[in-house]
Amino acid sequence: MFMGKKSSRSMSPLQETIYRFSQNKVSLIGLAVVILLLLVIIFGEFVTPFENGVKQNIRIRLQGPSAEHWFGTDAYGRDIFTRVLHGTKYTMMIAFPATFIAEVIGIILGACAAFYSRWFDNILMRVLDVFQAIPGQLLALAVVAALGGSIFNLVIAMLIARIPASVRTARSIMISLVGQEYIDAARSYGSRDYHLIFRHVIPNSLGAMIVSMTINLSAITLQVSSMSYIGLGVSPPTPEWGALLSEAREFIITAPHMIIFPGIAILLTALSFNLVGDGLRDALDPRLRD
Amino acid sequence: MIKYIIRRLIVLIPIIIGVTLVVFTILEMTPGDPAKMMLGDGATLEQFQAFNAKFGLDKPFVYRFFNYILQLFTRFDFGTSWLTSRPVLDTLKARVPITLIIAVSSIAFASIIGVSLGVISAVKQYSKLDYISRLTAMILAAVPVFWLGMMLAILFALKLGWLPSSGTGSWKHYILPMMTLGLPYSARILRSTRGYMLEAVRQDFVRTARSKGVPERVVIWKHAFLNACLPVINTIGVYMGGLLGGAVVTENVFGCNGLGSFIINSVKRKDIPAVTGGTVFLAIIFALILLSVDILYAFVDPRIKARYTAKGAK
Amino acid sequence: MNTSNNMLLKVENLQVVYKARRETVYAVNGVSLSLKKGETLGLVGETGAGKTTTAYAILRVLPDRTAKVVNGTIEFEGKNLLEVPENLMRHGIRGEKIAIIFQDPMSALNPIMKVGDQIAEALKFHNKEELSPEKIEEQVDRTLELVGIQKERKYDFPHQLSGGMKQRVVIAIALVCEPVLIIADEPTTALDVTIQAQVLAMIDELREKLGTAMILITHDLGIVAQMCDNVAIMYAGEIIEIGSVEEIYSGKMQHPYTTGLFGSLPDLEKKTDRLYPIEGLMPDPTDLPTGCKFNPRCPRCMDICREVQPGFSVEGTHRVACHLYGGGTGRETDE
Amino acid sequence: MSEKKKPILVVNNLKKYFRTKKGLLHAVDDVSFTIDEGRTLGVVGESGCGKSTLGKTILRLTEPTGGEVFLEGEDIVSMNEKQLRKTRLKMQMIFQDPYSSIDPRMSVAQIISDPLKVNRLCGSRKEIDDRVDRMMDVVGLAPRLRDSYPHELDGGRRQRIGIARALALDPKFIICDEPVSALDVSIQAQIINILMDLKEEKGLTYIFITHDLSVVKHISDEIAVMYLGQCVEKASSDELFSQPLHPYTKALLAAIPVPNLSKRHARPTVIRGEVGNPIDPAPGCRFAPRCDFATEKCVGRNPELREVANGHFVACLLHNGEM
Repeated sequence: MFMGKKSSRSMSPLQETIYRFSQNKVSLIGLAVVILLLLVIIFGEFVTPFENGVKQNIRIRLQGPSAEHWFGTDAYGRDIFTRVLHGTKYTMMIAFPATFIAEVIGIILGACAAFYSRWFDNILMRVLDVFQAIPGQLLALAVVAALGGSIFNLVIAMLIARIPASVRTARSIMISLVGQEYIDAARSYGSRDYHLIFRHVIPNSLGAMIVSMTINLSAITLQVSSMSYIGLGVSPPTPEWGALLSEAREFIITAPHMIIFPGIAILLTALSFNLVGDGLRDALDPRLRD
Repeated sequence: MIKYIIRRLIVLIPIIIGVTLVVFTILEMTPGDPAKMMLGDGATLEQFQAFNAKFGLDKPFVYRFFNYILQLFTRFDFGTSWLTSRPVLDTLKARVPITLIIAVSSIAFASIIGVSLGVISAVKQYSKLDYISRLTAMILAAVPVFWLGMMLAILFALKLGWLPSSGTGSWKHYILPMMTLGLPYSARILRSTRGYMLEAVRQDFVRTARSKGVPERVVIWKHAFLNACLPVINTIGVYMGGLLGGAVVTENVFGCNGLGSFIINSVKRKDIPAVTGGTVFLAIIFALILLSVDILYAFVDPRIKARYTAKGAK
Repeated sequence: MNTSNNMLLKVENLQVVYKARRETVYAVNGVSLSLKKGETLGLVGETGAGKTTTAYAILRVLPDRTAKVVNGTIEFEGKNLLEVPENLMRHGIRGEKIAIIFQDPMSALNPIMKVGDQIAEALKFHNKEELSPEKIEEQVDRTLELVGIQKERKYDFPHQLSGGMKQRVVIAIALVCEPVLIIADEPTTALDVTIQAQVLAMIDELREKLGTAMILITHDLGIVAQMCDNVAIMYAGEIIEIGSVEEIYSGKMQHPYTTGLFGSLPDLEKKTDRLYPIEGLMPDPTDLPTGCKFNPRCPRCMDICREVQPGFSVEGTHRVACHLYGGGTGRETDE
Repeated sequence: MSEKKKPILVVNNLKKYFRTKKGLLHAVDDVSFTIDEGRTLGVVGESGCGKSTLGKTILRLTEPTGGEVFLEGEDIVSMNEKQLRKTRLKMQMIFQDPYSSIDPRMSVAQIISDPLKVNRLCGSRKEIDDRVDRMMDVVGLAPRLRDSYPHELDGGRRQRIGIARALALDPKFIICDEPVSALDVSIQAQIINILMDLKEEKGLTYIFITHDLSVVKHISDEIAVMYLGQCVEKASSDELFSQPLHPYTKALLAAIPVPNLSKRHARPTVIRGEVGNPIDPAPGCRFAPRCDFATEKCVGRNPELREVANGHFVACLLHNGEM
C-alpha cells in the first residue's frame, strides 16, 4: 500500500504530478482550451483580421449565423466571430497579470505571516478582515469608479478585489507548511530563514498556489466581463466579451445570437480554467479523488 | 452566548471603520473637482464655494473621514448625496429590502439544491446521477451571472411568457433573479458539499456507527451529514460575499431598483457619498450575515459552543 | 479444537483483495481460525499483515467499493456470515452479537453527539425486548458504570472527555448490547502506557464477568501474553503460526518470523547488547513472493521455501506454516 | 565508561512555558541534568510530559523561557543567531515522524546533502556526493535509492534518511525524539541497532526521548523520568529498573505488558486517573492527585529533586526524609 512502485526510475513529485494530470482526460481538454485561447491571441489576426470586426456595414446588420459570418453580425453589421475572437485578448490581458501579481503578493505576505508570526500575522489578518468584509465585486466597482475603466485600471481593480483571497489562501498554506517537522529539521542543521523559505516552503507551496491561481483566473474572467456588462469596465466599441453582451442587450429579442456566442466564450474560458485547476488538485493530492 | 454575540458586535466596529477607510480612500482618488462635476462648468464661483462648504469638501481628507465615522456611529448617518442633497440612508431604506429579498431567496434556493444534490452525489459516488450533477455543476459554476440572467429571460419571459423579465412588482418578478443568482451558487455549494460529505463518510465514527448496526440512512444523515454540515455552512457564508456582489449585477439585468443598481448608478454619476454609503451599508449587511453563520455554527457544533461559553465566562 | 458445540466462530480460507485503479492488493490470503465461546484469541502482526482486514471482513464493514472477499467462509453460530443478507447482518448480528472496538478513540466517536446517545444508539436499533426509553437509559447508565465512568457524564460530548475515557466510551458502545463476540482492533495503541494498563485490566475483567469471546488485534506481544488464551501470528495476509499462548511463547517449533518478532523486543529483565530484528521489509502486497511469503527475509530460508508454499505442521493445537518443521502438506503456490 | 567523566551537555533549570488561551502551560518546568560524553540519557514520560519540548528547547528550536544550556561549556541560550548556527553543527536531532520530518520535494541525496550545502561545508560536488554515499552506507540505505523521493519509501527507510541527515554534519551530540515510535517492531529493532552501532563507532552522545520503557532501558545509560514538565526521577538505567523509587516510576514500570508468561493474569497495580495538563500548576507534587501515598505535605511546595543514593535522584517526599 505504501510500498514504492517497482518502476525502474523514480519520479520526482513534479513528474508524478504531471503524469497523473496527463492521465485525466477532462482536465486535458481544459488545458487544450486554455492553450487554444493563448494561440488565438497570438495568431487570431491570421484567422480573421481585426479589421473585419471594425468595419461597419449597415446593409447586413443583425444577421444570424451564416457560412460567411459564423456567429452572425451585430447592429452595425460587424462580424461577431471576429469580435469574439479578438475579445479573448482583453480578458486574458486583465486576468493573467492580475492573477499573477495577486499570487506573488500572496506568497510574499503569506511567507512573512508564517515566519514572523504573531504581530505581523495579526495585523495582516485584521487588514484582510476589512477587505473581505467588502464583496469583491463592489471593491472592484469602487476602484473603477475612482480611476475609470481602462484595461490598466481594471487590472488594478481585479488585483484589489482578489488579493485578500489570494493572501488568505497563501497564508494558510504557508502556515501549515511551516508547522511541518522538516522545517524544524532544516533549522536544526543551520538553515537560515531564506533557505527555509526558498528551499522548502515555496517549492512545497507552489502546487497549491497554482491551483488557487487557476481558480482566480476563472473568477476574474467572470468578474471582468460582468463589469464591462454593467458599463463600468472596458466600454464598447472595444470587443471585450462583457462589452459585446452589453451592446447586445437591446437586441435580446431580435438578435439572440449576439448574446449566445460571447456568453459561450466566457463560459468556456472560465470552465477550462476550472477544469485545469481541478485536474491539478487531484494530481497533486490523489487521496482527494477517492 | 449573548455575551459572545455582543462581543462579536463590538469587534464589528473596527471592521466597519476599516471598510469606510478603504472605500473613502479609493474614492478620494477620483480625479477632478467634484463641484465642477456636479454643477457643470457654467456655475459661478459662489455656487462652487457653497457646494464645497455644504458637503465639507473644503476640509482636509482626515477631517472628513473622522467626521463621517462620527456621524455614522452617532446618528447612523451615511452622508448626503451630492446629486439630490438628500440623506443617502433614505434611499438605502427604500432599496435594501429588494436586494435582501433577492440575496436571501437565492442563497436559500442555492443551498437547498446544492446541499441535497451534493449529499446524494457523494453517497452514490460514481453513479450516473453523481456524474450528471457534477457535470452540470462544473458548467454552472463557470457561467457568468448576467449572461445566465439574459438566457433565462429569453426562455421564461420572452419565449414562454411565464414570468416578467424586469421590475419588482410581484413575487413573480423575483423568481428569475433568484434563479439567475442561485443556480451558479447551487453548483458551487454542490461541489463543496459533495467534497465534505465524501470526507465525512470516510471518518472513523461513521464506521463506528455502521458497526453498531445502525441503518445506512441514519448513518448518512445523522452521523455523516451533520458533521459535514459545519464546513458546508461555513462555505455558504463565504459565498454570501460573492452573492451580494452578484446581486448588484443581477439587479442590473432585471432592472430591479435595489441597492446594487443604486450603487452602479451612483458610480456612473460620480455621486461619491452615495457610493460610499451604499458600499459601507452592504459591508455591514455582509458582516452581520457572517456573524449569524458563526452563531449557527456554534449551534451545530458543541466544541465551538464550548469555546465561546468558556471564553465568555472569563 | 473440534468440539463444535461451543464453537462460536470458524473462519475458513478467507481471502480478501482491495482493487485500486490498476493494482490489486492481496490483503488476506487464506486465513483460517476458530474461536470458542468465552475464549480470547490474539491476532498479532505488523502493519499491513491483514489483521484489521480480517476483522472488518468478519463484521462485513469493509469498504464495499474497493474491497472484495474472493473466497472463504465465516461461520458464526452456525451461519455463514458471508451469505447472510445485509439487513439481517444489521439486525441480528452487527453491533448486537458481534461488536468492535476501534483503535483510535479520538476519531471513533461522533464529535457532535452526546456520548450517552452514542451508547444508546445500538440499543435503540436492536431493541428486540422492546425496552422503554427509560429502560434504555438505565442500560446506558449501567454500561457506563461498568466501564468506570460516572453515569452523569453521558451528557458530555466527546471533546469533554480525556483519551482514556473516550476509549472507555468506545468500549461501552461495544458492550451495551451484550455481544457474544468482541473484536478489539488495537484498543490501546493510541493510549499512554498507564492508561493502557487501566483499559486492558478493565477489558480483561469485563470479558471474564460477561463471558464474552474476544479477538484481540495487536502488534504487542506483551499484551497478548497478558490477555489471550490463543495466539495467531499473521504475516502478509496469512496466519503463519497459531496455537495456545503457552505453545507460542515456549519457543518450541517456532516460525522464524515469530522468532524475529520476539528478537526485536528489548528484554526488560536482562541486559541485552543487541536486538535480533528481522532484516528487510514487508513484501509489497500487490506483488507477493512465491512460495513462503516470508522467504526473502528469512534467515533460515531453504530452496523449497522459494517455490512451495508451506502447509501447517501440527503438534497438538499448535500449527506452524514452515518447511523447517516439514510435516505439513506442501501446497502448490497460487502464483 | 565512567573513567572519562567529561560533561558534554549541562542543562540548568530549563523552563519552557507556552501561552495558551486557558493559561500558562508549563511544558518544561525547571529541568536540570548533565550528560557525559559518549553516554546516553533516556528521557521517558507519557504524552504531554514535555519530553519533546525539552528536546526542541535544548536545540533552541523553540526559545526557552528560562534556564541555561551549556554545550561543551558554551551557553546556547545566550547565543546570537550566527553563533547558534555554528554550535548546531555539533548538535543534531532525529525527529519522531519519518513522514513529516523530511521534505517531500527533495530526493534522498538532496535531503542528506542539504545540511552540508547550507553550511557551505564541502567544496566540490564530488566531495558532497562522496559524503552522501558514505552516510547512506552507514545507515544501511541501498545506493540505488540516491535519487528516490520520500513518497516512494517506507517509514523505516525514511527514518534512516533522517538519521543520515543528522549524521551528515558529523555531530558529537544527537537528540533522538522518539525516533522509533512510528515504526513497526521489526523495523524499530533495525533502527535501534543502527543507533547503537553509531554510538559505538563515533563515540556519539545521545538524548533519547521516548515513551517506550523497554526501548529506553535497552539503549540508555541513564534515565530521567518526566511527569507534567518536571523530572521526577533520574538514575542509571539498571538502578532505575531494579530500584524505582518514585511512585510514578513504579506505576510506569508496572504498566508495561511483558512479552512472557511469568506475569500472566497477575493483575498489575494500576494507578488511577489520567495525566492532566500543566496549565498554571499550583505548587506541589504534580503526581499527588494520582498517588496512593500522597499526603497533605505533598501539596503546596514543589518536591526537590534530591540525590538519595549514588547517582540516583528522586523528587518525592517519601524518599528525601521528610515523611
